[in-house]
Amino acid sequence: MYEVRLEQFSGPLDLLLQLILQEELPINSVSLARVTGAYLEHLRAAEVADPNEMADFLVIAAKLLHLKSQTLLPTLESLPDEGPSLEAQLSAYRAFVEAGKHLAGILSKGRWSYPRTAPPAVPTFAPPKNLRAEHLTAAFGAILTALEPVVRFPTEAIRRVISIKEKIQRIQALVAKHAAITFRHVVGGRASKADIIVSFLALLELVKAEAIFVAQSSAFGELTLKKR
Amino acid sequence: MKKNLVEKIESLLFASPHPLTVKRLASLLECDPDEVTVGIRELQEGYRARAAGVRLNQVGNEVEIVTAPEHAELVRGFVKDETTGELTRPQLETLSVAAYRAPVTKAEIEAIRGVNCGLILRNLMIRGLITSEEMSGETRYRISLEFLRHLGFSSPQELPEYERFHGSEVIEALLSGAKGI
Amino acid sequence: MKKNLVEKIESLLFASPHPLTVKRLASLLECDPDEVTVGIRELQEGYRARAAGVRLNQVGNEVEIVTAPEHAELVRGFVKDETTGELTRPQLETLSVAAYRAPVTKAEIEAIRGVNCGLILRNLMIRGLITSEEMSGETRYRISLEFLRHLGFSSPQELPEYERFHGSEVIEALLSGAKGI
Repeated sequence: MYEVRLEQFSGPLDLLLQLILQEELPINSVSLARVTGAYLEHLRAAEVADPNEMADFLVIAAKLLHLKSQTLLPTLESLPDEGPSLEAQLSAYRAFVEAGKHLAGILSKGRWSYPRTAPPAVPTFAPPKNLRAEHLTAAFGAILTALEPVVRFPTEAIRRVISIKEKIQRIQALVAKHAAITFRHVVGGRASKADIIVSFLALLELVKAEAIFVAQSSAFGELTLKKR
Repeated sequence: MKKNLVEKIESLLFASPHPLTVKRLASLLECDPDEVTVGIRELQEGYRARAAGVRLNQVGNEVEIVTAPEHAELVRGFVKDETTGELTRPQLETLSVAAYRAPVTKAEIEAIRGVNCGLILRNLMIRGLITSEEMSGETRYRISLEFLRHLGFSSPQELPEYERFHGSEVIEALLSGAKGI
Repeated sequence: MKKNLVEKIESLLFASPHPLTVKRLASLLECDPDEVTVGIRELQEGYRARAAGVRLNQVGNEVEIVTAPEHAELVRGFVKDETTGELTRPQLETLSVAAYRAPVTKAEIEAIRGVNCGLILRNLMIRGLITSEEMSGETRYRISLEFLRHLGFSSPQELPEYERFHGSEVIEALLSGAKGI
């Protein structure tokens, strides 16, 4: 489990798919809930070289945790704007992994077509009639404008990752301060889906580290967190 | 149809050092794009029927004449060898989505792959394996004619199980909610 | 006759940038020159019979595929359009990079534009709008002096916004951190 490199997976769905295939499970919500722990384990052990990549893995972690949290907290409603289910996403992904393998197989056969090779041409000066210097200036200016987001691309992803880490720290501090606290209190009254998921991520991590202890008074009751 | 349209299309495609769009052909031939499309189909059928040494390939609106893939080894021996270069798994996944789901948006590719695909799409564009076009305000991607040549098909529709992947219900369900990541 | 010989001849002649001799064809096809001659005759007849957009020309021992003389005017118009007409957007962009970032490699132009530029560079070269030179083992492109003069300048530095564009931080950041996927 040590020295996991996320780069060896082509993405979070690839990691998830491999975990499910390893256990020879079908793609459904029960299987997904079952491999959630293993998925998070990979994430925790992973070296994070690229924040973009980590953000993608965390998005899927959030979906997994939401799925799992629905089995623990049945009162937790499915939130609007849910988007495609993880199950549907993984099935579609698997289909295209297969298609990609087909493509690789076809490419390896070397059944290529070739275009006509143009004969060497002798350059003759033929300027376009209406082109002026300002057209060149405008074209280059447009290229620069289009490049800005490409160059600044990583910033947004870094911000996403940092915010998740900050929230985890905040929850850890909250639990440390109070002897006992409810999950509802941790996530706050007007929690967004992301907040709930991030809180749950922190919760699992703390339980795993045996730093806290979770009690549930009844089958659908509130979760109470206590310091060990 | 205009007189000799099929033969004229053949002349132009043969003379052009690069692929031509249906629109450009229509403007050169001073006719309707639909007529060009019919002419292209006829030329394509003709090549196929006589198992010609050449094929007419089409991706989206772009067409080109190329050598038949059956004779790849023979031709490879004497033209400047071009290669696809090594393709990583993420690249193959992205290419397969672009091949089967074209014309496809970045958001759709990302919904299927679960990762941000900005850099990988850029890289595939630079390598000339995919192309993009603006369609009603959105950028949409397809595999390029160059990549199609390496596959040895005349159009993406000839890919194995095209119907299954192109119109798959699983994928439709997924994409109806796709907003990218 | 060897299987598919006619089609193989067609593939080879189509892909070749110059005429091929019967002898060369025979050696590529590993068969007898007489067989090649028969195959050439058959291909020629086929083109003529269906009044194809192309013809097979033989001068002495050299053969090549050319566009049909009936469509000469059409093809001439197309070639003229290609070589003297207005620039397409991708061509204009590529030319602007060659103007402001000279001397620039193909890989750099492609990284800056985010698109493959092979065919475009060739077209701009043929029109004499850019020139290339070998610099420490790399081919580098710049806007041609002739075209600069045509625009009314004597050096690229005189182009509007030259200082700002040439040393653009965005491009420096892109090219220094250029990492592929």
